[in-house]
Amino acid sequence: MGQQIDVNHLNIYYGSFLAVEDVNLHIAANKVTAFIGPSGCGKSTVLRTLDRMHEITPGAHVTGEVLLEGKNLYAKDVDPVAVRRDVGMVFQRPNPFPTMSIRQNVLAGVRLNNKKIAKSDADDLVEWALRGANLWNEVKDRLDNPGIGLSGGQQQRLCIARTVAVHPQVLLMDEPCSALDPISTLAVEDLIEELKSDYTIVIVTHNMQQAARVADYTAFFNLKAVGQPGHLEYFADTSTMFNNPQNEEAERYVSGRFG
Amino acid sequence: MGQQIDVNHLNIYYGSFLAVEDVNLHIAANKVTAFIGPSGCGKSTVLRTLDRMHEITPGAHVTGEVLLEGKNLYAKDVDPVAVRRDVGMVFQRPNPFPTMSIRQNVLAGVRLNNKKIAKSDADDLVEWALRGANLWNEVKDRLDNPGIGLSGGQQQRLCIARTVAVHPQVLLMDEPCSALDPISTLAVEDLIEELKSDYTIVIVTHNMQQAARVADYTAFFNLKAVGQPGHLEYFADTSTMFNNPQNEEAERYVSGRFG
Amino acid sequence: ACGDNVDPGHRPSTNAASISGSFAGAGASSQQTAVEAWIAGYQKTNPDAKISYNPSGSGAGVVTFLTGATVWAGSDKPLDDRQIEESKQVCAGQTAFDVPVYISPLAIVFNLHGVSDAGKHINMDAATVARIFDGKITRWNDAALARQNPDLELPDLPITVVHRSDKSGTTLNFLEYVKAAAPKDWKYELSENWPNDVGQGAKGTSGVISTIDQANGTIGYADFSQAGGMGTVAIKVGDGYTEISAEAASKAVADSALDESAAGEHRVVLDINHTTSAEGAYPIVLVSYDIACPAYRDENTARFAKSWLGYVTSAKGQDQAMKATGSAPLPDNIAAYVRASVDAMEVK
Amino acid sequence: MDQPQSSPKADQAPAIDFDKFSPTRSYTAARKRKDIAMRVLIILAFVVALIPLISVLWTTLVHGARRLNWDFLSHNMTNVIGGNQTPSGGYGGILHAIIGTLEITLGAMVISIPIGIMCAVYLIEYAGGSKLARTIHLLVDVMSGIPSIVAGLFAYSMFAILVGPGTLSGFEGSVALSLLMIPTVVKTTEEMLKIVPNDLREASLALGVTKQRTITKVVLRTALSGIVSGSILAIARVIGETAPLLMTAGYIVSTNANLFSGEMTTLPVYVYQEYSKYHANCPADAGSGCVTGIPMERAWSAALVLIIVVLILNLIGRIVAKVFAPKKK
Amino acid sequence: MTSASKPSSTSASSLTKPVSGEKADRVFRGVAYACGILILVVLAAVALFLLFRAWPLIGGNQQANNAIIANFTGGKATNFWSYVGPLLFGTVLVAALALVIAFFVSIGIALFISHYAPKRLAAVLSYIVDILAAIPSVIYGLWGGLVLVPAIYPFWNWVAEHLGWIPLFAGPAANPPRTVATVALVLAIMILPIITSITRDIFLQTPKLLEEAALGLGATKWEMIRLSVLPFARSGIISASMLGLGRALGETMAVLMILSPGLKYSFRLLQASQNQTIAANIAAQYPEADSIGVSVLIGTGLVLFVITFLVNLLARRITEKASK
Ligand SMILES: Nc1ncnc2c1ncn2[C@@H]1O[C@H](COP(=O)(O)OP(=O)(O)OP(=O)(O)O)[C@@H](O)[C@H]1O
Ligand SMILES: Nc1ncnc2c1ncn2[C@@H]1O[C@H](COP(=O)(O)OP(=O)(O)OP(=O)(O)O)[C@@H](O)[C@H]1O
Ligand SMILES: [Mg+2]
Ligand SMILES: [Mg+2]
Ligand SMILES: O=P([O-])([O-])[O-]
Repeated sequence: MGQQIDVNHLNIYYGSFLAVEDVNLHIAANKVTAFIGPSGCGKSTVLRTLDRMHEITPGAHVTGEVLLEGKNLYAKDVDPVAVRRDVGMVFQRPNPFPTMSIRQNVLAGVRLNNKKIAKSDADDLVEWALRGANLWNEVKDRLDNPGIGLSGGQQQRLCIARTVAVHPQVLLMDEPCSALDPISTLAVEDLIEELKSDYTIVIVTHNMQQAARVADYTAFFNLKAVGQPGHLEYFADTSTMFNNPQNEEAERYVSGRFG
Repeated sequence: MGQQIDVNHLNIYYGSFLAVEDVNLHIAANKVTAFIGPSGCGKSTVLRTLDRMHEITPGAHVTGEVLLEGKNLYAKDVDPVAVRRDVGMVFQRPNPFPTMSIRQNVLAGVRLNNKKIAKSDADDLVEWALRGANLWNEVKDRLDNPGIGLSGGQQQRLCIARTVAVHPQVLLMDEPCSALDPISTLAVEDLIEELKSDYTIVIVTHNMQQAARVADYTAFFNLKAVGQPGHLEYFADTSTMFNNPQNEEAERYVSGRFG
Repeated sequence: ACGDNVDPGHRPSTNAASISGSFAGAGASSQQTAVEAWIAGYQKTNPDAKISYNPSGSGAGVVTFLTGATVWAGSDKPLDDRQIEESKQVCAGQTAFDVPVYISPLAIVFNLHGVSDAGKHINMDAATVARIFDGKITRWNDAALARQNPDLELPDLPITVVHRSDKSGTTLNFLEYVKAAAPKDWKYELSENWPNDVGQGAKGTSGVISTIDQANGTIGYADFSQAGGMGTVAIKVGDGYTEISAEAASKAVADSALDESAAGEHRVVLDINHTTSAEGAYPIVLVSYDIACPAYRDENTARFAKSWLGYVTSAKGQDQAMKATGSAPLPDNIAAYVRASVDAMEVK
Repeated sequence: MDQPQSSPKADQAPAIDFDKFSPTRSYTAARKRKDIAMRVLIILAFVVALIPLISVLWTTLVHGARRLNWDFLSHNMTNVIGGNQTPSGGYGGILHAIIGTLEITLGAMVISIPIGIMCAVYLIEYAGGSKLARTIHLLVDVMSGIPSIVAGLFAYSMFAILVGPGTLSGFEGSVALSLLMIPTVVKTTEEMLKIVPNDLREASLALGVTKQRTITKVVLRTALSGIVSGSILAIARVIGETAPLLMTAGYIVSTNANLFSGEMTTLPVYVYQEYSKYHANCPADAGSGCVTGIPMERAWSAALVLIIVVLILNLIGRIVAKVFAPKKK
Repeated sequence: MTSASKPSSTSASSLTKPVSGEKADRVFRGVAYACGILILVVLAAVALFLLFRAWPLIGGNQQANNAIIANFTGGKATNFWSYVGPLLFGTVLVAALALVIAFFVSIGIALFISHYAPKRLAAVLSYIVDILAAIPSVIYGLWGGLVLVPAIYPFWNWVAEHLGWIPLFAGPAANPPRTVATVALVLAIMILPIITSITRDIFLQTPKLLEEAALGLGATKWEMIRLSVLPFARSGIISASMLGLGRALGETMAVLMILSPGLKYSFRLLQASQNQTIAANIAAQYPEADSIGVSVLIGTGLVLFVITFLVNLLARRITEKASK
């Protein structure tokens, strides 16, 4: 089961540059929340603070809180490695490990946590994760082939399988379909729909149709000008966001009048 | 005064790949001829055969004739270097020589060819060429500053000045404005309008409005499919091309229905 | 020339007979310091002669000499028959000759805390030397050593033998002594290469010295001029033990004969008497030769060669070398032979 | 998170007990320890590598500074007898070695920089990706791995065969060094030519400039700073070579300014020769001015000069690369 | 259109008139081509000149040759191959050991620079590594022979006492330790910068995406490096190591000034007079070699040339394959 996330007064910095300002946001468990907004407004940046990936950029840091089921991810005693195990992430461009087979890719994260896994357990897990990622039927005969031999869409689903195999509570996806063709995009969108019964999902997308299709809630980020910090402009459930937004900027954005 | 060009049965190859097939084309002296067409159809390729720049790509060659005032550029006894002195070229991205000042850039064609030129003659030439390129007033106080210190639009006009300074008969321009902002584009378009009294101009453009604005004649290139050779689909004076084309593909293209 | 170390006040006057030109020699590195001293001395009277010496090694020196690229060669080893034959090409039809110019005592140096650093010598007879260098005596408190050195407190410490790793005239001369004086304890053939696998090898005399410097319990052999402040072995000669010194070495050489088997004109090849019992003689010596032609094609070269060798073997020259390196001057009896050979050099 | 997990498609997929895969607390701790251990090891690797560097530099500085003075720099080794002082109050010096080093290195530069640059020009500007070019490129790489002693043997053999046996001269040393230098020059020039935008070549050609002038006046001119800095680094590399010069340029105590005739001493060879002397003799009657350990002191001082020269060359190379690089937009 | 009048055009153009500079163009092209070819010629010349000089020994009367070798080596070897054999063995042993030592340290430093150190520090460190590379080998020889040798004896002695049961470390440790172990250490320091700078560049090129993939799965930093960085850099690491190996194979002065040589097929790293390398042997024996002795040495140099040629060729091949 997924977990909920509460973001309180989050300011996000790259060095001394305040990239995103004062975000307050509730991400509901077992729902899909989409982040939309013009380029540079900080969607990816906010997403990456939710599993502390933000920190790996030198100089990057945050102030404020991100609570996962009430527990602050940024508390002193929290290990970012543990956070990333609970909060999985899928990236814009598929990134399977190039030297690993499909099977090894799926097991990569699990192997980190536990060296001794029985072969049969591993087999089960691989099947489960690949089925979960809607990829099993396409690859079951060639699990030992290299992961990068797959098509882009398959690779992206393989990355999703790899992520779900470590059994996170939350799945973060940063424009997971932007490098994919329409058919692969559809496959991934279907998958998101199915995954949300088990995970809390946050997805960044440039494609408003996609947000409208897959998200339960939508957060609209904006920025006043280039060089200014981005901020959360408007948050609503998806149908309100696209049909009847109570925010002028959001309305202009979703109707395609800017951005 | 500009010279006219006749292209007869020109086939253009990259190695063994036939990139453009059987082009027959008359380019009128002291007029602006625009090349339009979908990406990859061979506009740039054809343009580059007109001053034998095509040949510098290893393996590239042509069959057929290109006649400059009746003299075949591809005749055995013609030196491509001489051709390029008669037929100048301006490129898509402005490319002033980074080690040279504005003044040196303008004189590059003369100086690089080891021609001795008196200082006063050189001054005259620089002023003449920069005025010709509508740049004189903007740079006359800083002729010794580096050429790459200028803005994109200024750089492009500097490149034009550099080209006209060698007194070519024909000016070829490959999408000269595609890297420029609208205001710089306008400046260059104005310049083309003025230059055509002295030169024959051929311009490749993606921007149909631009072709309509500046060209007297327009050649529409097309290709049947990717990997197939491009060809000249339709040639007409510009008003015909955009208002009443006698070719179905051209009509679809200029009306924005494909490409 | 530029940067030369000359006394600006004392510009020597050039006499009419002085030699001018550039002359090169090459060969034994053992002679290097002596040659530098000779060059300095020679140039006092012949300031226009520019002389260089490349201490490239005896072998290379002879090779270069035989190509005609150098006027003379320094060598720790006399010429062999083949080389004598070959020399006709560069010696205007005659054969080259060798004369001893540099006689230096070879020290057996050691580093033993409590002995060498206290400035004390250690006594050894030839058999002990041979057995140490053959790895038969391996500890400093060996009975043979203790017996000969009742006054020393010898530690129970392994002996590390240090020998030359490169081909070397020093090795050859040292082994000549060992083989002659302790034939029963030294079975190896004479060679410029160290014959056994005992201990450590080091490149050049400097390598030997620095290796010995670096560890307690080491012993090796080196040209006396390089022995610096290190401990040296006193060698049993007759009934006593002789400490190393130039005079002692000179005595041993004076007690030696010429090697009559050396074929060729004007050659002065020494057959050192390593088993001398002359009192106060030190029998381990390195004899280094100069190799030159009795006649040269070029007159200026010939004049130089004759005057150079004359100077080098003169009492003045030998004294100069002794000051610079601690070498032993040529004993009078030998010097007479040498002078005869030099006098016979032709100057067209 | 502990309950057995049903899959999204429970009907087909195996049921997974995630407890089996979840990390034990001790394992998590072990991973953390390993992470820290590796971090420590990696930092340690660095510190360990620093020790010899500091030791080398420090030793050279301490030992070398003692005799490094103007007298040392302005005299050669003529008339230096044993450990005695020279008339100028010094103990000889390295003037001849500095001159030798400069001339021999200059000779190597004159040979290898034009050849190296022209070879790179051929590879990048003319040959395209032809098979010959690829072969040459590969061989250039391979050539950069030739041991310096082999380069020395080569020059020695070549001169012995072509000029005559026993020939030693500064120029012979230059030839040996060029063998080591050419590949470096070719490679850096190649890199520099590659990053000259093709636009510039086309711009120049389109002005009706011949290819030769395009290359010399536009392409090489634009790449100049990179080529200069690469060449300086190449010089820095060969200026410290010893072994090939021992057998080609020989050794001499006086100043020989003629690169083409007579032996020449270079700084590294000087260091080695002084090291080979180790001790100098001081006769009993020598005054307190006689120093037994002078050869080693000279060796260290010359080594210090050599290091300073090499470091300065490196620094200049870098500065040239940085400062004179064509400004990017 | 313009207020400045058009300066008179030089002349009416004619396409067939010879273009100025055409000849220079051809000459330049020819020179460039010649310089390219020169590389081939030079490499061939190296092999040929060496072969020519070594030929009296390799070809010619076998019996006479063996006598020469026996004479030259003082009876330690009886024919050319029994002379080169141990030298080659020593060369490879010393270089391989140096590589083993340098390998891990280099990778550590490279990782430190690329993934651990702050940016500023990393830049400084990179520079320091380059300084290490620039120090001439004769200075390493001085330092190794005079400073390191006496200083490191206690360590080798400790190794011999505690790890002596491993044949490699069989005691007693030579004192002074002018041994293969010490030489390998110095060579390791000398090849360290080569390996470091190449691997560092490759580590820095690791796609961010791959690193984030690992971190996103909950990998620690080290696990990220193992999962993403090292596999990505594998071929680069291999070829960098080969280059380092090539360098170590040919190093002369440091070996010459430190090692107590021997002509054995021996793995006793801590004992003196066991092995010798080809390069150092040439430098050591060259001065006392007569012309036939020089031929012997040039023969060994030829063997060294071939070995380093092959190692470098292999390294480049690996790089080339990886970059495809
Ligand atoms: N590594 C970084 N270092 C410094 N600033 C950064 C970095 N990454 C992003 N930024 C800045 O942070 C702000 C937000 O960037 P971010 O990538 O989060 O925007 P985004 O909404 O995801 O844009 P896009 O839709 O283009 O992906 C921008 O101003 C960007 O320039
Ligand atoms: N250097 C080259 N080598 C091989 N093929 C080339 C090369 N340059 C262009 N082509 C091929 O020639 C064909 C025509 O390309 P060209 O660049 O002339 O098209 P274009 O009409 O100018 O396109 P665009 O509008 O994108 O500039 C294409 O199929 C292209 O792939
Ligand atoms: Mg983003
Ligand atoms: Mg184009
Ligand atoms: O002078 P050596 O032959 O002993 O080097």
